[in-house]
Amino acid sequence: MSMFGRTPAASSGGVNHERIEMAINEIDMVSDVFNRIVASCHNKCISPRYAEGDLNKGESVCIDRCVAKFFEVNKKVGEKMQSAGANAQATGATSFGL
Amino acid sequence: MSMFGRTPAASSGGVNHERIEMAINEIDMVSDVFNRIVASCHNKCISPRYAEGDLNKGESVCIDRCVAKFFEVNKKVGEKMQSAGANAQATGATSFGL
Amino acid sequence: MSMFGRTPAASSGGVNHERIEMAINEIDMVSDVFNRIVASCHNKCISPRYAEGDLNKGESVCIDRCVAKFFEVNKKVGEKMQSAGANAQATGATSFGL
Amino acid sequence: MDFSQFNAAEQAHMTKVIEKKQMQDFMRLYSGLVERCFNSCCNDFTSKALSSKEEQCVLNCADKFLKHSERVGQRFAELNAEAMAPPKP
Amino acid sequence: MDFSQFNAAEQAHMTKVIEKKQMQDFMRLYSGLVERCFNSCCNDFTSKALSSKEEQCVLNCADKFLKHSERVGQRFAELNAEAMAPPKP
Amino acid sequence: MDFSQFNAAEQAHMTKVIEKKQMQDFMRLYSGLVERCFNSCCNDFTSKALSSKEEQCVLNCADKFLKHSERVGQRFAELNAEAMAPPKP
Repeated sequence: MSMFGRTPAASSGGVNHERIEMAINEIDMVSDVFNRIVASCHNKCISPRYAEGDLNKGESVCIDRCVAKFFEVNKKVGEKMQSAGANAQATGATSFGL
Repeated sequence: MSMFGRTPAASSGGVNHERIEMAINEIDMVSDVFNRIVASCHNKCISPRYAEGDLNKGESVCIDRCVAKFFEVNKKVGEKMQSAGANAQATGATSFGL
Repeated sequence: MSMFGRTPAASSGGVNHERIEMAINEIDMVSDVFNRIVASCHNKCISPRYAEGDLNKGESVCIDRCVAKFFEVNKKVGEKMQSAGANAQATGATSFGL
Repeated sequence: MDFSQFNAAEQAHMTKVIEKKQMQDFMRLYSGLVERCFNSCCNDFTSKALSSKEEQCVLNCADKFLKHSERVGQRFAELNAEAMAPPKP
Repeated sequence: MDFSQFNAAEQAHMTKVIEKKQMQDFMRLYSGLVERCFNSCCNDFTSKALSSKEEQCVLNCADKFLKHSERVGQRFAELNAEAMAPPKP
Repeated sequence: MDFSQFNAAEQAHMTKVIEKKQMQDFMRLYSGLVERCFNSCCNDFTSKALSSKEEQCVLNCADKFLKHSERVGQRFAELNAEAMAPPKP
């Protein structure tokens, strides 16, 4: 919101712009991470021959483990950056298990 | 437009925000698809040796067919998603042959 | 700013929207280029085995040269496009050595 | 995410933001799917028409990609809920 | 796209939006071109200066990329117009 | 970039814009780092747990990526300053 000035209508309507902006940042981040997992786990688990349209058993199990492992990596990296003090400003990123 | 509140100036100016927003979505989508075609057809058709700056005959013909084929794929995928009912919400995407 | 209409608050506050918008464009472009250099030079210089967390001597020297070379390429391409008259509209892009 | 501490005006605002974002995400998913399936399935540019083999590949690819995304979404939601839950004693 | 049903204020608004978008697209095209040509042409980091061979490669690459984009744009516009046209009987 | 000709209101506005952008850049750096290190280090999906070898690879990868970005940032700032400086006689 800060990017576009505060409109009289909005501020008299009782909207806390800081809070809205943090929520939007959070949604953007979760959505960005989700899209990266979809792409990474597709590369890791799905054979590009496309002989059939269903996920086979091996692909399905691979996807489940892949998503779990991505979360693990995300957590390890988050801990590392926290200990490095690098994410002092990342306080808005509360939801993705960080 | 909904994202930034409605400014008094704009609404008294007679701008229909819904309509504007749908038009912007449409432009964004067409531009996104165009950029993906440029990248995909470059990968398919242009040799990365760069011995000369002009498109040779083979590259030119390849580009024409590549763009046409990308449109075909786009259409097939669109039909599939429509029949799957997956794109109930994609009603704004009217222009790219969907 | 033009994208969201001019709010009375902002224009009475004495903010020149054109100037702000050009500055934002400039920041976006510099940041886009920086991110591309980070990715390209990582691909060129960093071995993906990750046997240790420090940059070794060879990697460090490679990074320095890689960034310099990317700037050179940017400059050559900029000159080419300028002479081709293709960037008549790119007048906002004043800072990245263009 | 928890918007329960938001007031009515803020919740209405967020609903609009989320709807807009979902629309954009759907469009990006769609064009990303087209690009991926095109790149995997189309390698013959001696003709501009899709061969029946290419078409079958594209349909399977799209099918599989949607099922893949859906499964990732399920696991993602579960793991995200777990990560947000208060730590167990 | 057809903006003919837009009123004057809306058309003026869209013109600004489109100008802004064109500017952003041009900048992204430009930096994408630099990245692509750098990645294809520069593989020797024993020196920070561009060799004459690398420079020629970059110039050809940029040239070819612009011609490629232009040709894609022409085909794209034709096919898009076709897809928008009312179906033939 | 030089904002010295901006008035106070404009400078305040730009400060907010830049803060917002830095936050977004940090988040994109972070998730890009996770994706890159996951892709380089994790290739065994017979288990959902990170092996100790994978974990060490991820930690080294993150470490190295941050040092890489920092070094690129230093060189970038120097070369950008040079490019902006008035040409030498």
